[in-house]
Amino acid sequence: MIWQLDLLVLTLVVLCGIGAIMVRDLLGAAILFSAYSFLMCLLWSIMGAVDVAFTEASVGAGVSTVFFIAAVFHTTRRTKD
Amino acid sequence: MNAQMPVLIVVVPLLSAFAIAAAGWFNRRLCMPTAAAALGVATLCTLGLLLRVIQDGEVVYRLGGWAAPWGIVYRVDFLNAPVLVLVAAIALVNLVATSRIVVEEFPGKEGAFYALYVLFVTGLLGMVVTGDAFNLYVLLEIASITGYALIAMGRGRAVLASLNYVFMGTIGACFYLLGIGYLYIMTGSLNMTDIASFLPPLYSSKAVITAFIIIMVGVWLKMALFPLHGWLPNAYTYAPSSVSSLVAPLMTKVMVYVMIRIILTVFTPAFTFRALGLNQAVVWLAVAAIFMGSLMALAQRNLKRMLTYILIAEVGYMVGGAWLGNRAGLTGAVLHILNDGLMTFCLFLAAGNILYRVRGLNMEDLRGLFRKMPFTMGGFVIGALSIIGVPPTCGFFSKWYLILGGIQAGHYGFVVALLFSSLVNLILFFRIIEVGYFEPHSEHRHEGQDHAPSMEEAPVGMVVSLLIVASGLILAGLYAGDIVQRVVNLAIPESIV
Amino acid sequence: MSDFFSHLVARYNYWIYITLMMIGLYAMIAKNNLVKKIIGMNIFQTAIILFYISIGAKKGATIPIISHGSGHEAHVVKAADYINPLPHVLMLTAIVVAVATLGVALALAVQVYRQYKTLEEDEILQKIRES
Amino acid sequence: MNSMPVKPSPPGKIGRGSPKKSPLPFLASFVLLFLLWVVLSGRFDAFHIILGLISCALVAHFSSDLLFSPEDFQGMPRKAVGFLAYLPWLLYQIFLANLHLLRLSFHPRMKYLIDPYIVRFRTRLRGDMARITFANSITLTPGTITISISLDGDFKVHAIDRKCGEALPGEMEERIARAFGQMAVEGAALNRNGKR
Amino acid sequence: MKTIALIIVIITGSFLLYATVDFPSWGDPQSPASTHVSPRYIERTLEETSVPNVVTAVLADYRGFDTLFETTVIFAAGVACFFLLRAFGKERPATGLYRHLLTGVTVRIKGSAGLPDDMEEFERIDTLWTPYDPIVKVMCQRLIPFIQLFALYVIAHGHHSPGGGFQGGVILGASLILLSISHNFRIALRRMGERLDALLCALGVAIYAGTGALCLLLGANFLDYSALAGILHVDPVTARSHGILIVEIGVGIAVMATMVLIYNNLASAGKFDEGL
Amino acid sequence: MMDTAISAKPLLAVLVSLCVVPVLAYSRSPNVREGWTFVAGLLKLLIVASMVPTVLKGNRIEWTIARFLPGADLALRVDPLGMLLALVSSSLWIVTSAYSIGYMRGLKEHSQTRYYCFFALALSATVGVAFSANLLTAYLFYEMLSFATYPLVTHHQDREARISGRKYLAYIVGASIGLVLPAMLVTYQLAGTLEFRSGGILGQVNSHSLLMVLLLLFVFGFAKAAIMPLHAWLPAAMVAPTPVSALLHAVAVVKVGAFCILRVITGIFGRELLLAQHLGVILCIIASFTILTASLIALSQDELKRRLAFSTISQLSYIVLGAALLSPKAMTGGMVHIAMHAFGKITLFFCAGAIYVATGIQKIREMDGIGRRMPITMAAFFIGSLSVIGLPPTGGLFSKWYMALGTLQAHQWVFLVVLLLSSLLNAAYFLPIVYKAFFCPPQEPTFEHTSTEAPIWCLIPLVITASCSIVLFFYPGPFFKLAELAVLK
Amino acid sequence: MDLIVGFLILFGFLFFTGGAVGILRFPDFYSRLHPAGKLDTMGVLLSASALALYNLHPFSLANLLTSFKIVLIVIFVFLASPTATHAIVDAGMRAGLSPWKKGR
Amino acid sequence: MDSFFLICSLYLGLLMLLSLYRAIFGPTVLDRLVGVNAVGSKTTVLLLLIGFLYHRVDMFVDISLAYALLNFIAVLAASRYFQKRKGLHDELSEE
Repeated sequence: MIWQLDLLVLTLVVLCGIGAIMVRDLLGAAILFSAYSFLMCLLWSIMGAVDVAFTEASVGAGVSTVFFIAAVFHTTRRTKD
Repeated sequence: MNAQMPVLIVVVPLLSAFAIAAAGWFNRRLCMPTAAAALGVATLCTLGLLLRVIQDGEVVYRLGGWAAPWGIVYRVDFLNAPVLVLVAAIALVNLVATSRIVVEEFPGKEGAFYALYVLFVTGLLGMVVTGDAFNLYVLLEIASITGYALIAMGRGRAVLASLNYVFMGTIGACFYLLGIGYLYIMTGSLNMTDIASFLPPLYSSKAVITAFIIIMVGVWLKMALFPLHGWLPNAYTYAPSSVSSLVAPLMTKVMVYVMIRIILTVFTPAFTFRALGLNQAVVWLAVAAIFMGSLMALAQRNLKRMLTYILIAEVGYMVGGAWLGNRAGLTGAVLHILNDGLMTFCLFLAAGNILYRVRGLNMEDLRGLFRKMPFTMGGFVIGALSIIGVPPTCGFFSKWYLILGGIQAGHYGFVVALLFSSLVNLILFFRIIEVGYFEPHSEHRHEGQDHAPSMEEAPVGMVVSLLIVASGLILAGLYAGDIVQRVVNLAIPESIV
Repeated sequence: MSDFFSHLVARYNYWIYITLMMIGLYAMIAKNNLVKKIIGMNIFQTAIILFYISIGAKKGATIPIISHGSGHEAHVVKAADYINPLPHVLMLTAIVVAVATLGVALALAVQVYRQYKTLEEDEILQKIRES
Repeated sequence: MNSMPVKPSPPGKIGRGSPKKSPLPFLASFVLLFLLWVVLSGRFDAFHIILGLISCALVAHFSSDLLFSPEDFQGMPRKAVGFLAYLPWLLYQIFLANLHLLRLSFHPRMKYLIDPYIVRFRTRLRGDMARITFANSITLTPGTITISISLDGDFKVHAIDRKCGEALPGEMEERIARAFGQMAVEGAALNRNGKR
Repeated sequence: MKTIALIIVIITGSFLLYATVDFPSWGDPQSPASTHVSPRYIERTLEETSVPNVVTAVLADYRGFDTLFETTVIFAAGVACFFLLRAFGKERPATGLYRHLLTGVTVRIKGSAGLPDDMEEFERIDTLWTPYDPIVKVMCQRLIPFIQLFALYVIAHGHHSPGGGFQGGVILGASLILLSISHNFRIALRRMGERLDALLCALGVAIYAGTGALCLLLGANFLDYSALAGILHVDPVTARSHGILIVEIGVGIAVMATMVLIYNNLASAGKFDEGL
Repeated sequence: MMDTAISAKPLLAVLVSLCVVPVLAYSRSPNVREGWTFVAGLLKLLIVASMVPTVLKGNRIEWTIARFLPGADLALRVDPLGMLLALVSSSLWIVTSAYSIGYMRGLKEHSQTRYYCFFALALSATVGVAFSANLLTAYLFYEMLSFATYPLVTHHQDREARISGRKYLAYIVGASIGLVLPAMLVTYQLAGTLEFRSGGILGQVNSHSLLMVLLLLFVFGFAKAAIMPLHAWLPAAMVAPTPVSALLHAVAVVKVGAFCILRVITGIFGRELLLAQHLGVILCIIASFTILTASLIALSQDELKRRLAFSTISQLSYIVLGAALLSPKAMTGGMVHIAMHAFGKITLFFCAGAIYVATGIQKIREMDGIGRRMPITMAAFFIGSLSVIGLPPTGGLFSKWYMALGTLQAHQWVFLVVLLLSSLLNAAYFLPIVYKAFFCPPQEPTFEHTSTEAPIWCLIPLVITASCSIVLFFYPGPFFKLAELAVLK
Repeated sequence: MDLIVGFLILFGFLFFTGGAVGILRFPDFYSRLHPAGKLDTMGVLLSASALALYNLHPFSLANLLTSFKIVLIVIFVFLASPTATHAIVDAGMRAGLSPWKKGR
Repeated sequence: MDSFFLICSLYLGLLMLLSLYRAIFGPTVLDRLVGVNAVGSKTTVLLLLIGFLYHRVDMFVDISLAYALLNFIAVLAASRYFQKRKGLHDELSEE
């Protein structure tokens, strides 16, 4: 645990999370969500949970964003909020 | 193999699910028999386990050979053994009953359907049998995810309803998980009995209280207790009939079981009923649920939708009964898990049969059904009587204990609510019976002719299953005394009077 | 100052997990768009994972992979030296569950769009009411 | 105009499994992958080595056609040496480019310095590998990013300012051609600076 | 809705905040979580399973049952996506686009009479026209084997370093998804067909569950890998370690196949014709 | 003196008509179907009758079917009071079946199979109530009876039947769930058992108000007894075919209601408790009110079946009144009234049905001179009215006589007046019909030569029941013996 | 040794900073890609190789292999980054985003 | 050296904040993509740094490697979206 870094990344995570749900564009939200998962991965490395971080890295970077984009591709990017 | 029974309950369906998923790509006709065989074995195991529990008391099974706080254990006792039997048996009967519908509803996807079906049952069985709080969460998610998929395959709004269910279900499951986390942070353990042994000095801890409330809220969300019930009616109404007759009777019941398990085993009655002091509030919530469910059911014009609201009211019964905090109430709640599972199963099965022939479940579709499908309606009437609470059907007895519990606890609101809902159920079902009985079907009636010319029953398998379940309702009623004395009573800790 | 920091540090993680969780919850309840809700759902789930991982953290400990040379380097493993692995295990499961739920939810969202040609909940309800 | 376009390795072919099973791609990729495995694994007991052999064999079996197409082996060693010789120069160029960009991004009046525009030109390089190396080098070097390559070798490049854009294709193409054994063809390179 | 949500959120949030007061502080080595169950894992994993990565050991052995169901969850999600989205019936799009690989000419063929997919010189491209883009294609093509090898490395070395079946499986799956994105959907599908994919899905989890059941048949409890000692001819502790590896391989296969299955269904919206 | 024999006979008595239901449902020809009905009826009567000697000896027969709750099993017990009802209902079932054949075939009714099935079911339930050993069992069969008679009440399946069916269920099942069930639960909570014991089971309860509430809940809850505010279902249920009305209003349903109240008074509360708490009087007042009001309403009814219905309402309250007086004589009278009224009233209904079958007449004002066309029917009607009024030479005399004696025994003079007054009223609404039938010239002469008596299957039963009423005047012995035994216990 | 490492890292961070500032300051998407694609890559190259160097310090086979892995990271970044940059810019082109032009 | 690494990582974190600005407020989706890509590349290095802070870099390097390998899949997928669905804004206004 490295608390200084922890605080910083936590702040980033919150910003990113708020961003992901506030963006008025689903693709943008999906992309921001991938950034969110990067940061989460960092956070877990900081707290020493390497396996979790690894999982988050592979899932967040590898598949979940792609799933989002695939879904948005077949639906729409439009969102009112 | 006798010693391995607890795990076989889960493992046999699990392995068969993979076999089914694979078989779906080669020979689809193999899927259903495989599933039936697996569930049959599971049912036998549950029965054997029930007998073993009755004989020898609690059965503990260590998975991977690791002892309790470190590994995961299965713990079968008087509380969950009957629920196991219920789940396995209902799943088996429903599988056999609806095999005709499935082929027509999901052409080409039987493999996937049966795999999901069996996994759903596996999840439920696992939830019931497990003695580990976190393991329960994983199994809950299995049941949920398969449930979402199964429900979404219905017509109309099913997909939207299912998505809504995904959100609500996830919130519920996450709340549960969060609560377990709170317990973990305070006790450092995940095993239910182990947690319970650490809790007594922590009863006044804010974190433990919060954990309890969060878990409860999560479980309530999953079982659709009154203010959190929004997802249920649509999801169950639009689900395919082969699914709704599986999910509707089982999911809520198993969640009620989980609630009781958490109250009794993890937190112990001493905390729940004495240290916390939320009894009254929760029972009033249940009362509200009963009133709301009953009144909303009155407003429905669709049979299945009406049943879903009845389901919400029934959840109120069980939650209220469990939270009365006395022996009679808990007995009623546990007994009602079993009975209500059977009852709602019977009704949803009947609704499925009707839907199969009539292609609609609105009031106007039900005209003349007694002539058209006398056996189905016979089964339906027995189910209805049971829901209303007419002896000797089993619904009466659990209601009996619930009301008794209400009287003993001096909670007359609950008593009134139960009676009220019985009366409303009476109206509800007789409205339907009237429609089926009085209003002529499209064909004109032949005066004086005894045997209806237009009898058009559902396929034999479906009718026979329905009748088996209906007779099961009566049998369960006749043996209610035995069930209570030899099983349910022993499931409730002796500290509760 | 250091006292303040230690207090802040002692709770900060938990506060942030609550914040994130509430962001997710808010998105799931208040947002109109289904995919937004799904994103909210994921944030909600990760918040819980964050909570668990925070439980596992341990001062002065290293990651829970035992650096245990076989021969002369062998030493007795002390629990205090390693971070609590159990929450990590649990959360691996939770992440997997989150991914699975995400997959199913997105599949459902695609189906919803196919059916109603929109992802906005109010518009969908409008369409249902009209039909 | 190149009247005879070089046949690119048909991308459609991958995945079908080449009918004529040449062992060369498999062996080459196996060796390459096993080298990587050794670096990754760092364990040299029999168990892990066997695991590694199995893994490499698996990957080589399933994906060797992705890694090497049979054409790649024509003059392979020469190409490799050429490529390695090209790398230091590239790194130097990249370094320069980065310094340039660094200056730009910290420059207080950056907006006056930059002047983005799109360059179009046709390369004379043949073969996918060469073209891609070229394209990536362009992307990595000063103020230019490859936008697209057409089948005929038409490059579209986004340049951050005139200076960067005008340097193209220039020396870099020369060096890559040399590295890939493609001698410069007189007058083949037609620089057509694109309109804005 | 927004106000209601806000109220709910504030209530829940403050309720949860209220509970944090009683928590042991962050990273406290004396907290119950660090002193009750977990120390045993840390201290005895090595002698009981000979796996240095405690997380892997706990994941696949002590709490192997959780992981079995975690894998099943993934499997279920894959089957669910298939069940929900897959639309059988090969209706081709009204117009098929084909690119002549030698000249880059795009041919548009209307009606169902398309060119056969395996024409040597023509490549079918998606109806939403995709540009000719060799950079991405070739780079990804060259990268994919390395990604796959890395994935296998992660699966195989879950005992000693972070990683394991799930991570490796996801990376493997991602490599195939990458193929699908960078080339096109049909190529990826030809490499790993739908049926194979679904079978692998089931096979992977079945390996896991089957290993457990094998232990059961050998007379031990479910998932008690030490029972495998007799078959593998090693001592029980090593048998546990090997059991964990087998299980991780199963997880890897299942996760890879499921990720591909979910992606295929999502990206082609169940038509299995054109993807992202 | 009192032995308890364990025997499955009571169960058989219940089951015999239950088991015949599937047979009935699958009989292809009407003759076979009705043949089976008779077989079942006879069997049932035989089984019931075979137990009479045991019961008359003061012994009881018990059989426990299932264990429901501690202290409240699904158990059957044959005791004198139950025997009384069982005997009446099973003997009258045969008669009613015979009548049904004539009536249903005469009117070419539809769905006769269903009709016979549910008839058999209803009888099972009636005998079940009669033989039930505890309140829970009684409740069970009571509900079963309610649901079994629903298809009978709504047999015509038209709008009117639907409305009456609703009313029927709303009153009966509504009251039983809304009132009896909680009362039963409270009783169970207080006593820990629900068994009918001769001294009652609530002896240890002291709270007067609680007991009163319980009693009222029970009395009104068993709405089949048609105590006044909850009587409306009965006239409404007149839409049913006449044999059903006969069964409803004379034998099975209403008697079961009254019987349950009797059981509650004797078996749950016990005479002593009610006496000690002065609860009988309240009940008496309620019953008297019903008796008088219903009689007065009956006077104003023009439709014959409705008049009979209100008459039933008032007669039922006799039974309740008899029991509520709490004196042995009055109780005996009340119990015997179950039988006496049954025979009398069923005759009346049979007659009404016969008239309807033969002439289609339902209104009293159209009945002028009908006695000349249907002399046998109207003679039977006369006998039936006598029995109901309580005049010799019919059995009705005895029950009223005993009740009157009972009022004296209980020193409740007021209720003697009520009894007398109501008998007068009875006479006032029955005798004019007889008078008009025989002595007034018919209004429409065209009918004079066209119509004759009803079909033979209708005629025989009503002759039988009418003669039974007379026989009971001369040999009331067995019923009195049973009632006295019941009171003595 | 540490000095070299520190210097390299600082230098790498300089590029990172440039990248971050560039992303913020450049006027349009295309021009932002230049710092994002190049400066970051360079930053990774420098700092990662510095770390690889630092890791060699107690020299052992295991550490050497770890350093190799870090170098591998750099190689992969070098392969992937331009590809990604190219893909993004192509996407921008196809999406019809018109580039920023001076003086407008 | 540890504190040096710590300061470095904090500094990288701050740089991520800057990139995140673009990701959150970027006017177009592609700007967000650029921002996120930048965050990703910094994450790779940061992971290594954390490894050094834990003195267990051999464990963290795998994560970092996985990142380097997988990071661009999402970017590719997003860019594929635009290559197929032409138009950055039209869809937003079409309905």
